[in-house]
Amino acid sequence: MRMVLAVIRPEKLDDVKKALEERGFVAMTVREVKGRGEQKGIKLQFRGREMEVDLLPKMEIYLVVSDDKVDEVIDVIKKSARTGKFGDGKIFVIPVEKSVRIRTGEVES
Amino acid sequence: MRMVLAVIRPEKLDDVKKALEERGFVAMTVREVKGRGEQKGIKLQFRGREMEVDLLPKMEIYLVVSDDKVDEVIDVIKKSARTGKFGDGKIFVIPVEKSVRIRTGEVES
Amino acid sequence: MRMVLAVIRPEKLDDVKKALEERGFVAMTVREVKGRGEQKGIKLQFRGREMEVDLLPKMEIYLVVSDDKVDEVIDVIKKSARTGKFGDGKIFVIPVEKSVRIRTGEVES
Amino acid sequence: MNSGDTAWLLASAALVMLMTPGLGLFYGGMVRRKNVLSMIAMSFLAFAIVSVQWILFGFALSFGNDVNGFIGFNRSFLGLVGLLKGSLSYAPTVPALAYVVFQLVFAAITLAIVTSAMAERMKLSAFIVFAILWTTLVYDPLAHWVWGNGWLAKLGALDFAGGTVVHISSGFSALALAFVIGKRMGFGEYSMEPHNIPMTLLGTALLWFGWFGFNAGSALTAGTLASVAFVNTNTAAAAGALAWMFASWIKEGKPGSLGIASGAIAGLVAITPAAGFVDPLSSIVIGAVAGVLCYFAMLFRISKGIDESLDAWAVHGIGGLWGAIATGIFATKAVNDYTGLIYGNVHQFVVQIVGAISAIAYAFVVTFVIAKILDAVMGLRVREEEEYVGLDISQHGEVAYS
Amino acid sequence: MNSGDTAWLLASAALVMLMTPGLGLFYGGMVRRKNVLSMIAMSFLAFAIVSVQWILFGFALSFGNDVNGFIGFNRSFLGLVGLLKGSLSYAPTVPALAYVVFQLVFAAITLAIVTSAMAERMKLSAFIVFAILWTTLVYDPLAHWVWGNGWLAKLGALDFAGGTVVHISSGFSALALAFVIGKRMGFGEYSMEPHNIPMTLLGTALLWFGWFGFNAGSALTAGTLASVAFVNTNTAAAAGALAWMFASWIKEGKPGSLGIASGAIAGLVAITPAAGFVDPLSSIVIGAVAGVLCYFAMLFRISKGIDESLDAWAVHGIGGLWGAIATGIFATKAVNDYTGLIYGNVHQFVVQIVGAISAIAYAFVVTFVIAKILDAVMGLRVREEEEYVGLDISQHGEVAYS
Amino acid sequence: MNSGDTAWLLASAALVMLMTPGLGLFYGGMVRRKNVLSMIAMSFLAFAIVSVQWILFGFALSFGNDVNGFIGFNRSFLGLVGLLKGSLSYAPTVPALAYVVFQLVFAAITLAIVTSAMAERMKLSAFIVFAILWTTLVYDPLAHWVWGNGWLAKLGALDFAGGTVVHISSGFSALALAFVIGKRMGFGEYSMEPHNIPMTLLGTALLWFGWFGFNAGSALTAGTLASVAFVNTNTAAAAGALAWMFASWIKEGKPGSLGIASGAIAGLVAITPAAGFVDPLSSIVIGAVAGVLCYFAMLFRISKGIDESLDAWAVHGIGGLWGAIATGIFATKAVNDYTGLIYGNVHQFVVQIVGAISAIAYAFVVTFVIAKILDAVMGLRVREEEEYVGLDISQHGEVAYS
Ligand SMILES: Nc1ncnc2c1ncn2[C@@H]1O[C@H](COP(=O)(O)OP(=O)(O)O)[C@@H](O)[C@H]1O
Ligand SMILES: Nc1ncnc2c1ncn2[C@@H]1O[C@H](COP(=O)(O)OP(=O)(O)O)[C@@H](O)[C@H]1O
Ligand SMILES: Nc1ncnc2c1ncn2[C@@H]1O[C@H](COP(=O)(O)OP(=O)(O)O)[C@@H](O)[C@H]1O
Repeated sequence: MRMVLAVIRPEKLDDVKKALEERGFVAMTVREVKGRGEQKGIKLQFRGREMEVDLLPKMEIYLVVSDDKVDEVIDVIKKSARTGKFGDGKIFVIPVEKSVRIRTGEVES
Repeated sequence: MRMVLAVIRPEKLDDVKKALEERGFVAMTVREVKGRGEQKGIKLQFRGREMEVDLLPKMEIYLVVSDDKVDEVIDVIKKSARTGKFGDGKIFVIPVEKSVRIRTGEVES
Repeated sequence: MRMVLAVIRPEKLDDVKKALEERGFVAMTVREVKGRGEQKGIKLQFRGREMEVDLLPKMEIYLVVSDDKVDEVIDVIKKSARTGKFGDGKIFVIPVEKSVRIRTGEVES
Repeated sequence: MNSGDTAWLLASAALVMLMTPGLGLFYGGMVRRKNVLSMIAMSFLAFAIVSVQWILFGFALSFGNDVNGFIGFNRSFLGLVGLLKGSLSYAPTVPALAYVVFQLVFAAITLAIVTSAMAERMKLSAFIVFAILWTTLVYDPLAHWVWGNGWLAKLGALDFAGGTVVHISSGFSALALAFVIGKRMGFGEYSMEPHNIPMTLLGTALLWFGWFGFNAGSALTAGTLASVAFVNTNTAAAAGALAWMFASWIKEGKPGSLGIASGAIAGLVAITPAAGFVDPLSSIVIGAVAGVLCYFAMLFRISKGIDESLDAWAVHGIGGLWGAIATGIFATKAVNDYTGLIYGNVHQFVVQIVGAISAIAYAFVVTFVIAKILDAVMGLRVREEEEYVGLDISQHGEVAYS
Repeated sequence: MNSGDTAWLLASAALVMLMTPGLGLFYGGMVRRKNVLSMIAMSFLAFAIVSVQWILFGFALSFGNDVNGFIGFNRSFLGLVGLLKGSLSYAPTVPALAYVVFQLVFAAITLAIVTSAMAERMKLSAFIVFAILWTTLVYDPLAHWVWGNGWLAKLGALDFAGGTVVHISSGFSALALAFVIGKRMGFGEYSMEPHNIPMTLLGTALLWFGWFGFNAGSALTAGTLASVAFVNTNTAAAAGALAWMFASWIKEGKPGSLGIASGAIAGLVAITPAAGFVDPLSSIVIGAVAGVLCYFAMLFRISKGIDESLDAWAVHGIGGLWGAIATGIFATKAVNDYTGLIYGNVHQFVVQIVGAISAIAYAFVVTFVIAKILDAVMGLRVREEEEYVGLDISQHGEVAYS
Repeated sequence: MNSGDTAWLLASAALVMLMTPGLGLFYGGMVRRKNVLSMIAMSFLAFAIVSVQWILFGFALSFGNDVNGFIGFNRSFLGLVGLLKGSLSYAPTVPALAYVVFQLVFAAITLAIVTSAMAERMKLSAFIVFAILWTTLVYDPLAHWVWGNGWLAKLGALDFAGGTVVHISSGFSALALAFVIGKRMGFGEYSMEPHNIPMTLLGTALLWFGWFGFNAGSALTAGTLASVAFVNTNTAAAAGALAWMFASWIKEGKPGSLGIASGAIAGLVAITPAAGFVDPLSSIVIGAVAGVLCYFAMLFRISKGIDESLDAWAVHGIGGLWGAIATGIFATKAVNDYTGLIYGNVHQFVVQIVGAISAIAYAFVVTFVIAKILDAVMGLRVREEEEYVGLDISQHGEVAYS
């Protein structure tokens, strides 16, 4: 099993969700994060003190899927999250050893 | 070492925390997420536009523990987070190579 | 590739960010979490019911970097996040198999 | 007609109007994130529904000519058609409509207080039907009894600004409703922490602010009586806040900001019936006792496992009861024409208790019956899954914060 | 001079002042998290800019001696130097400055309403310049036409508290601006959910509260007329809230709390021109029709893909238009000296329509021209990256929540 | 007795009351998430504590018969027992209690302003003791000096609504306290960003709204003087907001919404002593200068590494000082009976400076001493771990948002 973890534009969440759904990937977990990629951020001043608020709001979304689905999920996210501009985000693949469904105790690995 | 990552009902956090504590698992990190499992969500309308707000609030909790504790932690969470209804959540186990305590610089692996 | 995941004091985020930046580590993702380490928390009362609010606000920060950078990143975080008191936080290293840049489709592994 | 009195009464009506959404915020901050819109919306709807009901026939029922001491009626009051010009004997120095709308905002907030017992589980449609029935069958008669020359007025019961009509009635109605609707899923099993305490504190501020209109406006003139009521209101609120704070500090080790807020509300509730009858020093006592009493009432409710979720009963019901009795204790000729127990007037003291108990019994029983019937006919509660996902999504199709 | 009238007018001015930041919160809750400060700041700035403009010359242009029916002018009104003592014929029982500041707060909120069309994309510097031009070239003339003895006043158009001057003008100006400034990036492609609905509901509460000053204050005296206007205001708001709720319940399956709030605002807008001319039963009709009408106007706007983002046009423009017409339908001698269509007065009905259409045309065209010129000269919109990171960071260098 | 004046004074008292929780929100939005409840609670407690103190003996000390120019005393004022009927010479057209409560709300907010220097580190118990001592030993004497026929009143110092009594005293007291209590852990090392700027903007709105009661209410009558004060108040606030915005725009490249808000407060502070003595054009100058001056005072404070955390000193202290002086510059017979420097009245100018400096010295020194003693006796600060976890948990056992 793998966790496909993507950091995307918040505005694209709906599109990504819908695209994943259409391919049968319903289960997922989502949260708000802040981040930046390679390009540097934006300067910001507050009450006389300068600071960097270059971390911009992003959405993190992860799906734990079986190994043979990883490429498909990546593909779907890549297509649905893309605008072609800086800030489109990244996808990371992390190994997962085991997954347990709490309700039933069912274990997958 | 392993990271045991569980997505549970927000209302169950207190129970899970207490159950873990009783078994000596004090260290943990928690955050609010939204998610959905296999079952589909709920439709929602706003100001004339339909949208899906099928992602429901969940709590994510993770503990990094030594390999021999993984099953015990899973067991504790499974029992304390369970209501038997849809939405009870999932537990994932992710390998961790190393852990460093910032205060002391102490490394575990 | 590895994900270096650190849970630090919220107040130290700026320092850590700046220190990483100076060494060329610009890309990162950050989010608010709550957590506790080994030491036990603080008791809290509300409207006649006692409860534990021992989870304190923390910042989680993660960077996905190539394997040869892991130690450097750990080192930078360790130094810049340290105050020497309880609550300084922890760093975890998690294997990442693959990373995809959504804008370009570029894959690293 | 007096322009100063009119200015004050209109300003007061506006102040009291703000209390209803203020209460929505006060309550909304105390529920979980998934139910905050539902909570605030019920306050808005309480206000909107009563606003229309009052115009159409509510005012006629409460303030029309007395029918057997129980209810009022006056054809020309329906739709306010006969009230566009002139004054009413209730408030001879201001236009009739100013009096009508001042009374309207009282009726509205009373219903809103009852939503405490509906928190996080009431079906929106059931709430709407309940709202119309409750304001017509519970509030309007009670307002008539006390303020519309009904039987309690004739008996001599004092209620300056609504301790009985507003607070006892809403508080004990909330209790009755809580018994019928039942506990929230998970109540007593896991903690249901307030999701946004600053929101509750903002609500408290708006309530305290609006309460000056509530109590000092009830003088119906801008003069000495309004000024006394104003000072008493503020004093009791302050004393209540401090008393609850110290009580919870002693008992729980720490004084929550929610306790300070709840104590202020308790003091405000308790001074409401007394504001135009007692002096400022008595107000300190009335407020401070209210703070401690309501705090223990809340602890009692929790210990009994009753899910009257946001403590309308403990704060408004018990606070209002104490205020009604306290009026019979502390009323003084130095302020108004009445005296209380400490000046040897046992009669007033007894009358106050009779009034309070009648209101408690009437409000509790009628609310209980209304709720039971509604529950049978259409169901009071949302379905279990709806409660689980929260009422914001299930009743309103919305998410509060994103 | 009458102290009661003065007390009421000053209190009303304070109430109306609160509406502008209230609108900022109302709007601010509906935008995305990254633009909330920008949205609220525009309301504050609208208020600040108009406050200074009005003192210096705005009042002179609106309420100075009539010049050809189109604009006013009066040297001694500049800087208010000639108004420190005495009264004006507009409001003979109150000090001149009380009248000046009461009118000032109207001018300010009108501009603030227009910011609906600027949401999440307007450059701060362009907004400031727009603000000065718009209030001088659009608001001041319109206020003069209707309230400053201008041509519409002479024609006999009725506008009790600003249905035409405030709501039609701002609503249709917002529409014009929306066409010039263009859609937000991603509008229609992905959802832009309101980030904080409780904030919007708080804004609604403050607007409703302040509106009592807006409408009942417009009586300029504290008496029967103010009381009627007060009751009508509240009634229409309640009816509007309920009507929009039921309409959206039927059409969408669920009634959002935002719909309840928007319906209340729609009712308030529609009753504004009518508040001192109609009776409470008519107010129910006026409010309820406004609730349904504005709801469908909003759906229409969305279906056309027009990004008049926060619905100033649908709610204020269309609601104001309906209110202006409704005044010509329901005006009754039972309340004031005028009658409407239902009493056979076709003339008033026609005059109302003429007034409304003139205001629509004037506001739309002049705003369109101002916006086009500004866009050419300095650019109305922020750069694409700035829009992406949000206006809070890009225009103000701030993050709302941390 | 005049009902219009009474209506206005009561309405004003309610408006000013709202300022204290408004200030709590203003401050609360600027602290970190873990201290927001503590910050708001201190404002509530300041209000509650002073409310009781004022009733019991505070009013007697401030407005009782003059004792050596320094303090007042009047037995019959204790507990307000002798004030239930009749008027006071301070405000002959309104009931005595209306005057008492109007003054009460001033005393309360003054203390609340001082909490700026306690932000995120003051022990709750120490705050309560400080509150009682400070209001009794600093506020009451100063109020007596200026408004209670004390020595500054006899000298002829002008302070229309409290530039000296309220703002100078609280601002410089905050500075003294900041020196004694010391910096927050981590101040200057890492950034402490405001956790909720919309909350601060809401607070600003409530302050601006309430300030109409503060300044225009201080006319104590509803007439021309109140109207002038109302207009001046609004004008200076607007000018202050714009001036701070432009100053920070030039200096920092971007104008924060917090700057707009702070500028409005600075303008409001500065016009406070002058509101009933100057004309609207002077108010523009007074407000604009205040906006720039207080902005630079804030930068100066930061550059010196002084943790007077929420800028009571920079905004209220320096703004109040400028306002006191400006009153001596711009006072004009066109508005009231006094003239200032620009009309050749050097004496008034000098008197204003003497008054301001006396207040600064008195407030600073006495506060410093109180704070030092308290620190020695019971400790002003929470423990280091308590500061780390935040005062909401450590002092109140609560978490603001969940
Ligand atoms: N190496 C990384 N480690 C952690 N997070 C990253 C990394 N690279 C990107 N991210 C996350 O992904 C988000 C989008 O990345 P970004 O660089 O903006 O995309 P793009 O490379 O297409 O411009 C960032 O805001 C950050 O949260
Ligand atoms: N495959 C998955 N990948 C990512 N998150 C998941 C996955 N399955 C479940 N989750 C998370 O767990 C939560 C609970 O899962 P759910 O399916 O509701 O439990 P159950 O299967 O017992 O009904 C979901 O809301 C989601 O956040
Ligand atoms: N074993 C663990 N699993 C998950 N999270 C942890 C673990 N240990 C620490 N953390 C996270 O790191 C944070 C800081 O740890 P802490 O123990 O306070 O640091 P220190 O050990 O230096 O006192 C905690 O609040 C928690 O969020």
